[in-house]
Amino acid sequence: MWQLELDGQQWRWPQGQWLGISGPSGCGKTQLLTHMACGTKGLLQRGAQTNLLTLPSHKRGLGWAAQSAALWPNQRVHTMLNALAALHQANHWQRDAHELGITPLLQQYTDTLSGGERQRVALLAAVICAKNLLLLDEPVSALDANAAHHVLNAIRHITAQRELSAILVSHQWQDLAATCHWVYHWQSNSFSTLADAHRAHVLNHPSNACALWPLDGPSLNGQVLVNGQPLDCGPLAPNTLRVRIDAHEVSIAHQQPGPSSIANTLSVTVTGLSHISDTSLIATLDWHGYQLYALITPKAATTLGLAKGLCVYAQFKAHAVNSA
Amino acid sequence: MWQLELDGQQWRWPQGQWLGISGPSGCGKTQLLTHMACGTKGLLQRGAQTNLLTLPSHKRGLGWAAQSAALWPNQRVHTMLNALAALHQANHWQRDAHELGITPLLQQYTDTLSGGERQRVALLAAVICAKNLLLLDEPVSALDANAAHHVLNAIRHITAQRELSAILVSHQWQDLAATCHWVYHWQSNSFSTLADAHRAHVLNHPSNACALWPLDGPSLNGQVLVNGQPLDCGPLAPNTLRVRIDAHEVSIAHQQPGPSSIANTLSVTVTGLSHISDTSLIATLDWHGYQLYALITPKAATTLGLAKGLCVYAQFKAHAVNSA
Amino acid sequence: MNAAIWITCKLALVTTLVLLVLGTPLAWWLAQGRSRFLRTLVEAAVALPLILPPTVLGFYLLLLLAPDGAIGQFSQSGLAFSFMGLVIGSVIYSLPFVVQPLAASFSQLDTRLLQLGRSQGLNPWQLLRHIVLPATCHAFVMAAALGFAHTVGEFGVVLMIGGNIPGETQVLSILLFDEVETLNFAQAHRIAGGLLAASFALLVVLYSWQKKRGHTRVAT
Amino acid sequence: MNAAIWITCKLALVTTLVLLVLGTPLAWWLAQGRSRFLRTLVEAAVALPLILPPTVLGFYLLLLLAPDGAIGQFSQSGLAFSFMGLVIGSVIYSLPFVVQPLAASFSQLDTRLLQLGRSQGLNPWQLLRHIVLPATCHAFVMAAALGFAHTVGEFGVVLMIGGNIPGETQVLSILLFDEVETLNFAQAHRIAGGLLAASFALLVVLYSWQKKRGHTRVAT
Amino acid sequence: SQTLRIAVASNFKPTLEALLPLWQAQNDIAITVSSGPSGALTQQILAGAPFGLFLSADAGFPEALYVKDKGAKPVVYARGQLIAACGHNASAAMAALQQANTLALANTRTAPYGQAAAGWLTEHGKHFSAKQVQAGSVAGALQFAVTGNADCALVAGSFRQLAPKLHWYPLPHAPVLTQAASVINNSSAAQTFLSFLLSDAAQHFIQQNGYLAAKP
Ligand SMILES: Nc1ncnc2c1ncn2[C@@H]1O[C@H](COP(=O)(O)OP(=O)(O)OP(=O)(O)O)[C@@H](O)[C@H]1O
Ligand SMILES: Nc1ncnc2c1ncn2[C@@H]1O[C@H](COP(=O)(O)OP(=O)(O)OP(=O)(O)O)[C@@H](O)[C@H]1O
Ligand code: MOO
Ligand SMILES: [Mg+2]
Ligand SMILES: [Mg+2]
Repeated sequence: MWQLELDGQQWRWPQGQWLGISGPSGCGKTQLLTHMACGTKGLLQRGAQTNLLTLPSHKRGLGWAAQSAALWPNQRVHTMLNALAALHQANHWQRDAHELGITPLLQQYTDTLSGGERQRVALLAAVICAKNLLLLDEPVSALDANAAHHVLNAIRHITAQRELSAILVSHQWQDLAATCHWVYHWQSNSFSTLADAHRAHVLNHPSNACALWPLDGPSLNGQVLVNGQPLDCGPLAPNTLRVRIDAHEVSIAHQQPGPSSIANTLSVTVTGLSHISDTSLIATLDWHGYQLYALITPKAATTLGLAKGLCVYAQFKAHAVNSA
Repeated sequence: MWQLELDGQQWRWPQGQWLGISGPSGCGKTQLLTHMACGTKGLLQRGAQTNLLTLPSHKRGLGWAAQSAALWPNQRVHTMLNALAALHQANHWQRDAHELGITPLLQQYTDTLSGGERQRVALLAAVICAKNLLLLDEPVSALDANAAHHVLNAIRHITAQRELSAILVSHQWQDLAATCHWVYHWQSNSFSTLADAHRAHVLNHPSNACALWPLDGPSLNGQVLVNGQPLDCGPLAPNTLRVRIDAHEVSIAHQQPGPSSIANTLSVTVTGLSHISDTSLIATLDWHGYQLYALITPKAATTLGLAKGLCVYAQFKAHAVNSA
Repeated sequence: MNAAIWITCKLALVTTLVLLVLGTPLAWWLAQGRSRFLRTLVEAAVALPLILPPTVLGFYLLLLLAPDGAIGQFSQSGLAFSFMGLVIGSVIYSLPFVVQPLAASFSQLDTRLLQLGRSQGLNPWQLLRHIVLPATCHAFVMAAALGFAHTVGEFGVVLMIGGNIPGETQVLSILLFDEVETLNFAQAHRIAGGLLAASFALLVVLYSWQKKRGHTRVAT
Repeated sequence: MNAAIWITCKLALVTTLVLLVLGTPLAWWLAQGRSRFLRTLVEAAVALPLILPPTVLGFYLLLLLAPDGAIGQFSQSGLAFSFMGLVIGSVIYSLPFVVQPLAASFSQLDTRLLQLGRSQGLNPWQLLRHIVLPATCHAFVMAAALGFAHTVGEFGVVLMIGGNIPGETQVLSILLFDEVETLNFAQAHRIAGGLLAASFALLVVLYSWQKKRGHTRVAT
Repeated sequence: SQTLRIAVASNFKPTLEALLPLWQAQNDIAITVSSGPSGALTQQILAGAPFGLFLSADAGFPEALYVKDKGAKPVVYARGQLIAACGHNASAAMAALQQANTLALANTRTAPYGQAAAGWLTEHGKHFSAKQVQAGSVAGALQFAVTGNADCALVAGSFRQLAPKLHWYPLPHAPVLTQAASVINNSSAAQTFLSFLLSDAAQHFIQQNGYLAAKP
């Protein structure tokens, strides 16, 4: 169990799991991570071990990928990575370097890297150094969505093998959704599981609203098991932790619909109708305890006579089921 | 008409329009912009005016927001912005500063800003300096999607008033889709209109596939005019240039479907079926000359007996119609 | 002694001003100029007064400043043993102390930052004012202090080209040397102690003042 | 003259080595230490030899190195007029030339970079080796060159505490002074010219070598 | 009012300064005094230093100026003696010098007193084991002894009053230095001052300060 107490905040999350931090630009996320890496006040501790913040900075066993993606100056990438690996007895970093697409850059000087290259090298350095905890400050902001997804998944895979926890700061909700188990939401000052944070997130960001469902197992033949039930799905990334079903992909009907390209039809109960704007409404649907959201127009809600407790059919296509 | 000739490339795009550049991390985008700002070889010219690259760097009238978001060192934000504004007779920068959310930061030293704050200040500095052309190198990578969208729209609005062209480098396709008229796609080495680039993009990134339709006018009462026809839509951002309809939101049926929350039903013709993977297929649909995409499973395609030339109904919800 | 203090301060001030005016463009060229070969040569030439004993400089200056020397010929009776001569000697002698910190600091400037500034429409003068100076003000203070200090501390060159003339070229360092040699230890202690105290005070003020504003994001 | 060359080089080398060893930790403390007040005082003290005329230093050194002086008492017959005495004098005299460039460069290091390095598990020694040295190697070369050069160019202090003993404490600058004063211009030209040429050559080599690898992203 | 700049050999500086009140009582020409080893002063005059009168510690340097047409014909104004000053007590000069570890001289090339000392040592001091150190001028040599850095110094007899704490020993076969003055640039003030220096009153004062009479 990890425990963090700082500025009157108190967070606890299980060892091996990731904590995500989201908040608007300038709210203090970077300063928080900097404090964990270098500050001395507060408490950051795993189980009953010593409070890391009482140790000198270089003995905390942290892997910090700072937002500036700073690298060791005036030397080649491999010089830096080798030195760090020797220091931390990390023998297999080349494998990870390959995974992150850094191998072709090893001979370059650190100050000649492009923005995205720097970030990936800084990330690998952090992974090499992390003995206790990874601190990732916007680690993929210079990468495109697919590369970012790939890199984060690779890191999650590596940390899973080493049972390492991480704190991830990101301004992309999908980065958090793809990797984290716990989320601190700065604006509402709330610390919660990803699922709970997500529920709040949905209503605040209706245009990004989606259901996040954990998988029972890996996908097979275009199907996944969720909540014990098979769902048709699109292609999923390897190591997918959960699937995402966007609210605007979900439609609602009274009757089991006729044949169409819509593959998944679930029988659900309306548990809430949240007014978003003159043209939008989010219907919260319950499917055996799992939340599903549908973003619809008030007109449609009226036409269908939607009301709390009504049993309806929710439809979404196989391709609406994506890796989070 | 703008004209750029460099390294054997030759691009031309009309004055006042934006050119987007997309390419993988490390392909040379930053170096290209750096060359335009400081290099001397090649041609960069508007109409029949002098080749900007023959002028000394400080006389080119460029507004360059570099990827590092470098700011003037060791001084306050307002000192820097005031000096630049005085130099370029930009009297109304405070309004733009307010628009970009910089006003509360003006008293801070430039090196105390957070990542996102730096980027916005650097962006404003570029806007102040731009007389001929804006060069934007990943200008919103440290901002969350909503803030990025807001900032880019604000910049586009400002440039539109001043009939300014811009070159935008971004790793987010949606940034380009929201602002650009022309796109250079580095991997395929192709220069084309956004619509053409988009068509290629769709088939390369099926998970991000969507239709991009320009609007005939602003939205009204949850409806927009596209291609002369009214469509039901979700809430759109102010100054929306075009709408986006994601492929995985579009479903296909043989018959005009019964009442559901799906607001838009268009009669379309299948013009192509692209195999993507074992579980995915993109159907390209023609709607009076406009492309619409539907991401479906091969199973659904078989069930529906989809084939080129078939007339079917495409359905998507009002909320599938989003600002690009 | 008062005359010596006055001459010393005047000499150091004039020299420092001359050096800042001449040294800034020179340092800029050394740090950012194009021709690498020429730059190396000039860089070495600028550093020469550092490595050369003051006596070598004094020797050549004597030859140059003499009434028939390359520089002295432009004056009535030579420039050696005049205040003007001392200024010339001091400027040469203290040149590296002003130019080197400036050049070092200029060359540490981020190229990208300068490129950005130029693209923002700043001409070289504006670039200096808005970007270079703020980024290197530390170095300017340092250069001025070094130039001033080293001129106050000058001895060998003045001994050779100054001629130890009270009220004219007798600076404090020479006066002190005289007093020590003539066993005037009380006066020597007064001068040395005064210089020590004044220098120390000056330096403490200078360093307290130039301490950076603490706006780093260091967590505590 | 050969003896003088040898002594000059030996003195400069020994002094530079001593200064690098003592100066690096001192400069680090000055640049990054905690107590701001104490730092300012020490900083001023380190800069003192710069501003103080060599004669002031020489005067106090004479008193200190005498057989009954604070330092001289630890030796048999005082340290003045010995090579050891010259080393002590030179170390003090050239101290700021080594410590100041190092401290300036250390304090320009990005705090965030140091924080990062520490969090990566580097102890102070590893931090120096992997981050500080690569980032400041320029300053180390500069500090060593300045320390060496300034010791070669030392005159006033040596004049006062050296005793002009051929083969022991007669360095080149003193020898040259003698030659000029005795109007032995031919020999003076030989020494001065030799020093000039050797210094220039040394500096050209040094500066060519330390020119940064051109790996900036400057477009051409 | 007029200023006369006098370049004076270090050995004569204390005496000259003591004489100035006497001069000031009779004249309103202001005097500034620059001192140093005679050789250094000669070189400075040759290089154009604006001195009006040069008071050397020997006859050779003024003669050199005269030969180079930089100064008037030298005139002897005093004769100085070399003397030993030691920090320790001894029976006589030779014994004192014998015991010394360090022996300070003026510069043996630029200062006539240094030259004289070196000459005397080669003749009479071969058996001394002391380490010889040179100061710039003869005053510097004394300073080394006064600060205790040197045990003995060979200096000018005129310095005796300056360092009463030292033990002073006249040397056997002590060399005598014929000290000549030279007027530079035909300065009339210098001529006046030189006349004053050769006046009986001044000569008497000079002899009281440890010099021999100008004319033997
Ligand atoms: N030394 C300082 N003086 C004043 N304000 C500072 C200082 N350092 C940081 N700040 C301010 O503290 C706030 C928090 O900064 P921080 O870098 O932690 O933000 P962030 O949450 O990481 O933002 P972003 O997502 O933009 O990186 C910012 O508004 C910044 O301007
Ligand atoms: N001086 C240099 N020496 C060697 N390689 C360099 C140098 N400067 C840049 N590069 C390389 O050139 C390539 C292009 O760099 P550039 O910064 O233009 O990439 P980019 O397209 O902007 O990437 P990103 O999206 O990650 O910012 C990179 O692979 C970089 O490592
Ligand atoms: O010329 Mo002197 O008086 O021997 O130093
Ligand atoms: Mg941040
Ligand atoms: Mg880039």
